[in-house]
Amino acid sequence: MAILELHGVCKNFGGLRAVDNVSFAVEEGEIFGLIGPNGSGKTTTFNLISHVFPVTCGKVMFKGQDITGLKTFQICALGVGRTFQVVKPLKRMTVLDNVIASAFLRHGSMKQARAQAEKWLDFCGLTPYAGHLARGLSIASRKRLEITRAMATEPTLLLLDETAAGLNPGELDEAIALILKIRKSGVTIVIVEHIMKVIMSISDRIHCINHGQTIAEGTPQEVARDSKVIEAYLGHGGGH
Amino acid sequence: MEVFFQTLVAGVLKGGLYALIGIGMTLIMGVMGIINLAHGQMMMLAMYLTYVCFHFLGIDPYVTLLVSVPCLFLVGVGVQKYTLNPLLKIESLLPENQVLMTVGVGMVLTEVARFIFTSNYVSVKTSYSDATFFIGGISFSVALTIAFGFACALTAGMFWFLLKTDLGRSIRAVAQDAEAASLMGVNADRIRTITMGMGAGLVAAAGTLLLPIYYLFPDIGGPFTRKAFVITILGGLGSTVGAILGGVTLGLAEAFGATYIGMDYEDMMGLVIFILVLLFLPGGFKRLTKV
Amino acid sequence: MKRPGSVVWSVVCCLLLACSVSARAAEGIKVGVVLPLTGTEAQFGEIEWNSFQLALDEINGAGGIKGKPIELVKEDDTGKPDVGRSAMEKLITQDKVVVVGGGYSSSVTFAMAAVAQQRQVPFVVNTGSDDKITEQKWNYVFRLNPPASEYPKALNSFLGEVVKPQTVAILYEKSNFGQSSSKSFAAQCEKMGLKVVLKEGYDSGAVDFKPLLIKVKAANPDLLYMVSYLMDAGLLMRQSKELDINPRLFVGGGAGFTLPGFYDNAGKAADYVFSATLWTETVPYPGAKAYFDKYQKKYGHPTEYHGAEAYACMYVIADALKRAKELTPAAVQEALVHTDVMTAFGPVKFVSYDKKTQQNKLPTYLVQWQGGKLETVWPKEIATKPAVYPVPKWSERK
Amino acid sequence: MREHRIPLILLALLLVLPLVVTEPYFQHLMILVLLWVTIGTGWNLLAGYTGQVSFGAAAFFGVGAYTAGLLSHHLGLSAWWGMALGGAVAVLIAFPFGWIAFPLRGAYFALGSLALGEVMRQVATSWESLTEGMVGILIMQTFISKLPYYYIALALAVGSILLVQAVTRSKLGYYFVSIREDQDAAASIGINTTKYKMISLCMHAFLTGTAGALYMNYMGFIDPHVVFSLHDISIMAILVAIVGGVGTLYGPAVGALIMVALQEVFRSAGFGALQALTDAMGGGFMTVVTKYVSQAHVLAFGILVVVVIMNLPNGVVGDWARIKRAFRRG
Repeated sequence: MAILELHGVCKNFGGLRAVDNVSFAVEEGEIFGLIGPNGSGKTTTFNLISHVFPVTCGKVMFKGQDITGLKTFQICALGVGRTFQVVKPLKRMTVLDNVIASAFLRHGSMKQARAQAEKWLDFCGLTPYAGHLARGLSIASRKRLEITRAMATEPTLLLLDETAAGLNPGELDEAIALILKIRKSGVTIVIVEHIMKVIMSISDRIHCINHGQTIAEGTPQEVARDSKVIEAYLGHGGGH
Repeated sequence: MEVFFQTLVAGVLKGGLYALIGIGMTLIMGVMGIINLAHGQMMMLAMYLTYVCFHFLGIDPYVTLLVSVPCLFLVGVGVQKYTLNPLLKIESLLPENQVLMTVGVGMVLTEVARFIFTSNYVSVKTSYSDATFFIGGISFSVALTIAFGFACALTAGMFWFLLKTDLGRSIRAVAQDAEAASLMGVNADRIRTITMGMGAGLVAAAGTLLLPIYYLFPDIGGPFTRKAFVITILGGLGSTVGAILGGVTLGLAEAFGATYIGMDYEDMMGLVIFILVLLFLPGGFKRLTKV
Repeated sequence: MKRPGSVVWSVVCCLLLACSVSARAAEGIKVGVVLPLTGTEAQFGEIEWNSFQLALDEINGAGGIKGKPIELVKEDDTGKPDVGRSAMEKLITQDKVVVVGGGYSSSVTFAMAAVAQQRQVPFVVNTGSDDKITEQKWNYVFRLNPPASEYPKALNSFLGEVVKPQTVAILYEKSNFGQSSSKSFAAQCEKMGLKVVLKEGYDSGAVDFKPLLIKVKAANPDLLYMVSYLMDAGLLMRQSKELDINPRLFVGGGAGFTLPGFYDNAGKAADYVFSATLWTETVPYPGAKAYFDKYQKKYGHPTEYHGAEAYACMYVIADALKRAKELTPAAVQEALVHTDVMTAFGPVKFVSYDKKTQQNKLPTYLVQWQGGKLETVWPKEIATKPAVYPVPKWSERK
Repeated sequence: MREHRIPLILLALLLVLPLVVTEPYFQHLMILVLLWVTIGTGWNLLAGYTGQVSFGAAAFFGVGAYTAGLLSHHLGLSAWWGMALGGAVAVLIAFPFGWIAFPLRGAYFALGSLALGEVMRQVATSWESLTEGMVGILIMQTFISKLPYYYIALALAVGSILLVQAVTRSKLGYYFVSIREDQDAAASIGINTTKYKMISLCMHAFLTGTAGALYMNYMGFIDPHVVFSLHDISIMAILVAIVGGVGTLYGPAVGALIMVALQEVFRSAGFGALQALTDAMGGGFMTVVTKYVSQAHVLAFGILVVVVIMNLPNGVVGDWARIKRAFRRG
């Protein structure tokens, strides 16, 4: 059964149609890649799923339940975790406190929440930074903190928004390892990524959009061969 | 019917003056993202300047515009440069530190005025202070009509300035996204300083135009700060055309409220409208005009 | 960063100086005065403080009390009740004053009176006019000025005997004084069988009174009664003229209408306006005119009834100190109870009537602006000029 | 226990203080300080911890004060009932307000709260049949001695600090701070931001309203301009927290002490000293100086505000390390 389904979702900003009739279904347990050139509407699609803003038309289903009208926090409570492309750490809190705040969603008492948070820090390899203020972290650690925080809400579906952007090759490998580890723990992942190497290597299936519209879907190999995808990424032959 | 038209005229004329007070505030709000709680106090300062020019030098208030507007421009520049801009560089928990700073500045301005001029009421009586003319039995105050004219002219000027000049474009750029504007080579600090100066200059004009029909004492700033703030919200933060609409709306609401509900509720009308706007039109008239 | 250090030092220096004052000036008789010297009411506080000093100089110049000079300890209540309370507590416990005078706004005065009563130090109120202040059975609180409800007494008799109007419109500013005195005036109108056709409050500082005045014009009352401060008063009259509103008489309910600034501001529109007042320099009390002239000479601007109240307050206190068996608050209270003295503000005697205790009972006056001068026109016995009535219509004035 | 040692010692000191300092003048000032500790702490919870800066403390303060006053004025109940109900009524006002203002982002909450205070003031002024308008409400104080007021104020102040401490160490506190730091991030980890902002606002309103009720009981007189004052209540509440340290537990307490003390020093000692100088030098020039300086204490206060915001953006407690450094160097 599909864990997440988008049915003809669209979004208008003023007169501009940022997402136009996008539909896809994510199967439980897979890593589902969402790609497209800059400004093609990937992040907007994410924001529509977690209801950062409302959809103009269409609907979003999670585990067979219509979540289109729900608020962000309700969607999170149902089990959809997410990270932000522009990381949003709770700057003046420690790394541990960031994760504790998030663990409170499933664990009411301070003691449990703390224990959970420590567990997730360990899981994501952030334990050495537990006492640091979030604003003092390096970019790689901040990205990792985003993931840790999302994981602490114990999601069944995780939306990762450009987790690998801005990382050096070493950090990139660590990030890939972490994503695979998360999948292994039983969490379904939808990932938006710019770096082809990452997305091609870890995705089970890929959905490609351009100008807010679906242009291809399939396995990484299929998508990589798709002429429309190639055209979208390379442009019309660079004629200027 | 005469009552209705007299109220309408009174409301619109007063609204013009309010608009002039509001434009400065909305400009500051748009660029800095803060409410300037020293706005009325700056107006008070301009009024004292006008008073001094009239009382000691015999200069007509309309001529004093040439003095009070530049002077207050400098005051605004000074306030921004030496108190608000430095705050932007200090990291603190709450961005509202700047608003509080304007409160402090307002206090200082009021007390300095009290220091120099004492708390006594003063007024400027000119030949046109009491003058009225009648159109179809409706009385128009000459001074308010002139003020209304100035308000329209200054607003039109502002509008042209923001749309057509380089400086105006820079101001709009900073208002939209200060960070992006700085990346494009706009000196955001300088723009902020100029904007604060312009805001102060505009409210100075309002004060100078108001003085012939009003009076003055050091605490006069507070109520006008509040009015400016209501106008700004009504018009939509940062919208000059909105400020005009907001000012006239406030003037009309006060006048009609006073006539048909009771003068008791004159001040409350503005606040009621404020809440209605908050409820049904968050973003103010800017949402309707898109300017 | 040496700044914090220097701030601390200057504060310490100030404190030391303040202490040295209290130590040094032990010979004088200490009397506290609490007035609003900053804030919106400061201009009246200033007039009152000047008048206190004027009286003080005269009293000390004449040898003081029992050979000792009186020393005034000034406190600023800033127009806020909690600050007034702090000031009162300080005067009583730090400065150890034997009696306190002053009290401008009703709210501050009330808060201070409660402290005076609790600490058993007599407090001679000279301006705070809320009726309730002397309705608490507080034996340490005395009031020199009439309560707000009695301000229009003279007006009532004038209306009853001379004008006999049918309808009244009342405009008042929404302040303690405005709301309470308009309410009691409306009640008195009812008693006299007058119809109140319009009664409306406004927030002081309005830019434009036309909406309100249009309604007055439509109601066409015989009498327009206004309780306003200085600048609102001027604007109301100017706009009445503009709108050609012609009641049979305009009456101000004290406050702004008797001040010289009113005429400056309203100009010719001020002519023929009546006003209730507590005092003018023409009242037939010894020293009234002399006080007015002395004040004018010393401070360069004219005084008004608030000043006279303060001036008289100083004399009442001096009188009580003279008669007190010893210089303790209790003895001064005892002496104040038996006060029977003539002042520039009128005879002072603290009596009980209705619900009030230790309240001075004074006649009030009706004055009228005539050709730029404020003339006393009622009661007839002390009138300086006969009342001009009915008031000429705007169109008939030159 | 170590972290509790200093607060406990301080508390013990505060408990015996009025028995040692028997001057009612100082007791009065201490009561004011404690009142401001409560108000400042309440504001700090909403603004310092939850990031929702309010210019409307006066609305809740006044509503609390009027609740106490009106119960006594109209129903003849003891105004002490106001202590129990004032906070609750303030919450009733806070609720619809939060419901309107919180869904809006940006400056609207701050602006709306400013308007709320003004609306409440206007209502209290115009609704004469209920509130007596500007004539104000007057009740008799229950106690002549200041001690009962002192201990009630102390209990309230300590209670408010304990409340904030408890909150900051619980889920609530984590949620509040998360909202302050980033509302989108907070929502993304499952926090119902509107609900928790509302809870924070209600706590703020409750503490402020209760303080207002105590003010009514203690001062015995209120009118709309006193208790709904933008400058004297709403802004003072902010200054207390800012000077002491926003987002710190003890900041508002330190701020309250500093602000009340400074205000009184500026107001009284400053010109007490100058008056003496005038007397010593025999008038003339000094009379003029005294006249001006007596008007300048509010000016000095204003300048102080400006200086503090410039130099101690995180307040005395927040910037304590910086202050210590500065003194060592100086």
